[in-house]
Amino acid sequence: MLPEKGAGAKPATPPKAAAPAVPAKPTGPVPGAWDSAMVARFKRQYGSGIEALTYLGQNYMVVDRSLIPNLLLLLRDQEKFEYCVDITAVHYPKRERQFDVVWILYSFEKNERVRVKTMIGENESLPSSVEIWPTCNWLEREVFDMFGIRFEGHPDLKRILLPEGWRGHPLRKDYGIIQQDKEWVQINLGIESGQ
Amino acid sequence: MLDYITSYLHSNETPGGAGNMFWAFLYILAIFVGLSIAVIAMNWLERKILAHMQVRLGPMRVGPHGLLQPIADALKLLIKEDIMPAEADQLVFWVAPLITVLAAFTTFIVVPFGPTHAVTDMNIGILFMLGVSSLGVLGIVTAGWASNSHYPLIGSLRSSAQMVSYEIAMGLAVVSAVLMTSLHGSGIYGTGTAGSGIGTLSMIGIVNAQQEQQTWFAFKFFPLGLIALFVFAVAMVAETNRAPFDLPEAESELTAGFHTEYSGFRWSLFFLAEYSAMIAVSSIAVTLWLGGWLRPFANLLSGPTWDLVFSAFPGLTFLGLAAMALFSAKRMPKHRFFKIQTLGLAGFGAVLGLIGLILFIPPVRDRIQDIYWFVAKVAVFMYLYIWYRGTFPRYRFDQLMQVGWKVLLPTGLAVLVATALVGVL
Amino acid sequence: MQPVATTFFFYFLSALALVGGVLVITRRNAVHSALALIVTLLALAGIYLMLYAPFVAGVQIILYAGGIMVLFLFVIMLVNLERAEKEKQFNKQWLVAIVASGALGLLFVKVFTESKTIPGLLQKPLAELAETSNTQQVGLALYGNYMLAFEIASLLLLVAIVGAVVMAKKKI
Amino acid sequence: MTETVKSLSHLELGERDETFLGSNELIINMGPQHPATHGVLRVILKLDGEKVLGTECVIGYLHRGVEKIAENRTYSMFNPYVDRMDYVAAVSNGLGYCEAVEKLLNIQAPPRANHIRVILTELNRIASHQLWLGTHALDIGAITPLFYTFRDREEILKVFEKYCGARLTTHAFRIGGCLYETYEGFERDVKKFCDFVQPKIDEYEELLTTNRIWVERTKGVGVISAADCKALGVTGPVLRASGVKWDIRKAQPYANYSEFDFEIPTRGAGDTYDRYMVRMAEMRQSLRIIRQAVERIPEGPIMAKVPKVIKPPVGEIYHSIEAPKGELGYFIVSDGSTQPYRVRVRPPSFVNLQALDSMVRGQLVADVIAVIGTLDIVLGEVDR
Repeated sequence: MLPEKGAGAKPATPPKAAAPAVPAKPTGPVPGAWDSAMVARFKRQYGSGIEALTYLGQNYMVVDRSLIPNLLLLLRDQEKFEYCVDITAVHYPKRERQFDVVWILYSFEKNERVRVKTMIGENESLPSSVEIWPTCNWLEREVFDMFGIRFEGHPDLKRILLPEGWRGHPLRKDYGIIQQDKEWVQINLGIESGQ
Repeated sequence: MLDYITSYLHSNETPGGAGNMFWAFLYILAIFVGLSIAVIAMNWLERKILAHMQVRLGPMRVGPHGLLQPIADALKLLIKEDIMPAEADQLVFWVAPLITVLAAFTTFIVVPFGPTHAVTDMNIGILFMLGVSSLGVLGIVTAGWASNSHYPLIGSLRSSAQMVSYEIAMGLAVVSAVLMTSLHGSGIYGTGTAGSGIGTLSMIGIVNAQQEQQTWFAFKFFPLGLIALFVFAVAMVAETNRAPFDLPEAESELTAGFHTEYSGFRWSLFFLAEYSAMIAVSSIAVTLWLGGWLRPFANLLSGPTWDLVFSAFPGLTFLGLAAMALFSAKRMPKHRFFKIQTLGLAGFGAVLGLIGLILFIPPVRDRIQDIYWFVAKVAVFMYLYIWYRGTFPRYRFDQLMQVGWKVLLPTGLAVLVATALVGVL
Repeated sequence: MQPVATTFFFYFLSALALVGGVLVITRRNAVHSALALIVTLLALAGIYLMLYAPFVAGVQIILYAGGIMVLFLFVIMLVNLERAEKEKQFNKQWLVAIVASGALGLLFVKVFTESKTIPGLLQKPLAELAETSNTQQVGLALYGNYMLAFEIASLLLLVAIVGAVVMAKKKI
Repeated sequence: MTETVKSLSHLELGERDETFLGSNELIINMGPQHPATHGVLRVILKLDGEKVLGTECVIGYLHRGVEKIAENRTYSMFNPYVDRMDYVAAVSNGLGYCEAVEKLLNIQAPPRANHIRVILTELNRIASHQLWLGTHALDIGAITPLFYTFRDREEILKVFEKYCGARLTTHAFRIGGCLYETYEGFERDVKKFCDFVQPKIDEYEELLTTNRIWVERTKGVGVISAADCKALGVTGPVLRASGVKWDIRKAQPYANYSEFDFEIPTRGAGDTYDRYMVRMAEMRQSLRIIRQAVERIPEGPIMAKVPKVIKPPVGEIYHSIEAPKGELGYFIVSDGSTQPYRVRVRPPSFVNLQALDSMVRGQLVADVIAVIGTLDIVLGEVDR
């Protein structure tokens, strides 16, 4: 039986990049500010809600939740990020707004990849970006399936990998690794438990 | 009674023609035995040739080089339980395989293995063959319906639609061949020989016409004969649901074949019917276009010496087979387990060698000539069937019907009209 | 080809045809009656052979048994059968049936008896149509003096085919 | 069956044929054990007669929760799990993961290791394409290519077995380079393989490219335009067959791909035939890369200086490579401990499968099987 790992060793660095308090090891690379023409344009347009950073050469923007639908639209139309590589989420149980939802976008013309991150709370929901990139249909369904984040306006938001009647969202940190929806297993598979 | 039997011996008509029931029955028996041997051989050959085309060995375990595999298959099919689905229609389920097998076997009544070696010489020979082979469709339709389940029904509808539409193309190709029996054409295309002038539908008549006109119909009126043969060759593959046209039993399709519900002996009847239909349809092609039992280059290389050379062919083939068998017997691994198999193979080789030698004795040699050449040509078509299966992917159903209706039918019609024109000019 | 045991074959074939005919109308299951119809048609083909008309026998097998009956079975299968089976099979009108069959029987008897007296009714005695060139004779007759009838018939069939295509075609 | 009907409700269906005979729609369930669905994929087809009105893919039968496991394993312990996702191209999965962690640790694999990695990944690409061709041709009815491709694929698996002991899930790479030094005779085997398989690829082409029935079954089937590909996030040979000249090995080179010269084959029509041609050309390009890599394989260490206990600094990175099926990406968030905080795998088959519905609508049932084959999906990767 695997030792149950503590609930998240240490909260990840809050966006304001406080120095990671790792005693012995010299501080690793720190996400620095990222400014480019595009970032400047967005800052002028949206003011405070955007914070552009770069880490190990990869640029990403931490964006306020309210900007989501139109910022992405802007990114696709003006900045030519017409390929939405991936949508995923990360769960930080300790923070007050627990989920990081990450869009990874890529532009063929500029051969450039950017990540847009936003933070939402437990039962907050996000506008779906299926209209912007049709590929988000399944990607958002998987994020909903694994984290329970609802996307309004999604044509058919239901579980994609787990069976439909399953209760619980596995990729949340509070969902133990050997935990299982025992009731579903008993009803549908007719066996006592999956273990 | 005895003279009734011997009276036929020196008459030069087919037993049916001479009204001699005893010999007719004997011929039917010979055809039954010959056909089942051919089906068994085809089963082994198909698996081996297809395997070697696909860089693998094929059956090797049952008997030397898998020679006993077909017998093992037949035995398995006989022993296997013969299930009839619960709500299937008993009578129709039982009758369907019979219809297909009956249709496949009755076509052999008119197949001419030699000038007198046919069960009977109907004067509507080719018409009879086409008619009976179209009866085979009924067996398939009723089989699909009787299994009373969704997919075999669709499968049987599809395969019967396919067979019905390719029958027409086949009929047109056959008509153009029959046309050639009477038309000799003057001018550039004239074959220059006086023919009987009256066409004939009888199979033996057609081959005689080819003999008189000293040309195989495939090469008569140069491109036309070949095109007609090509149309027939494609249509016959579709008629027997084989190779590129074997859509109904395609396992990657949704619908299964019409014989999914069948098992055991009934399924082997369908299997038997499929192979005999293949042989029947190839024998039509051989009779009509490739000069039935006539030996190749009958006029080009005529003369006693050439006759002697060609007459040695049957013996030589059997001796060649014997050599192959003995050679592979020698190469069998020396291990104790393989002892019986090597002996078996060597024995088989010896038997083949013996047959080869017998075929060199003059009286036997002359009588066997016709049958040998006919069977050799049918064997070529059988090899083609297997070759198709190895190379071609499968047609989609609508493409399959399109080829039938939009490609073969017009070409068949065009060839028919062209033959008529060229023949009359 | 000298005829072989014709009397036996004649009675066997006609009995087969009769039994098949009866089965066609009495069977409750449509496919069974279709099969019975095929048996009758084949029996008829046999009888044609006995009348030294091999070409007609061959055509009978190809067209009727091989072609039309297959399409019959197609239609029977595609149309769902449950409804047909539930309906009443016989409408019990014995009187009309007897009258009709009686009239038909009379007609046959009349024709048969008259034929001996009026020469033209059955033009040629049967055996005369030479057995070997039967197909040629039929061909010549068809394209000879019955040319017009032949063309009209083919026109009619063409119309039928076009009608079928129009009905089944999804989008014209 | 009722719950599937409900789930199909959202499907806006293709226009129905108002036929005279009014044929009814049919909901057919293909899979999850159907022989032509390459694993446990269940496709619900809504048919009007033979025409496909709409499809819905039900996946998740092979879901093993790889991303959840990653959060409870250390970085190097998770390495073998990665091979189990796309078990046909296990080596590329391993390469993607190792390079992602190396990026986090900000270390660089030594040149010899990179050369070995490139050789093995390209060999794996050829093996994956061969397996695809064999099964794809079998679905369309051509039996023979399957035996040819599997016979040639066997040679590659032998090289893998000699190098790292496993044929399929190889676990050949470690974070920081390769663990095993190449066995003596490695270069000779790879060269011998290249010369052996070069004419074999032409043999496949001989069998299929000009085969009329193959052309008829694949040309114009499952067409997808470049714009749809980009919108649906489709990548790899499917994208290149629709005319977009984009390959991560050229766009954002990793593991010294920039040192080798090779082209990116593309075609315009975006149908099954073009995807077949693109993959055949890709096999030849891979051979070119392997030959160059084997020539120039340098001497030197095969493992970078990696601390015994891998504890990458806090931060997150996204690294993607060109797997045989498309862009395979790893988004790793590290919280400074020995175990990754979050590993997100962006699987190409999962996203490409989403395009199935738009490619198949309006086609016939037989084409659904051909299109599933041409998408070259592996269910281990779709379900993770």
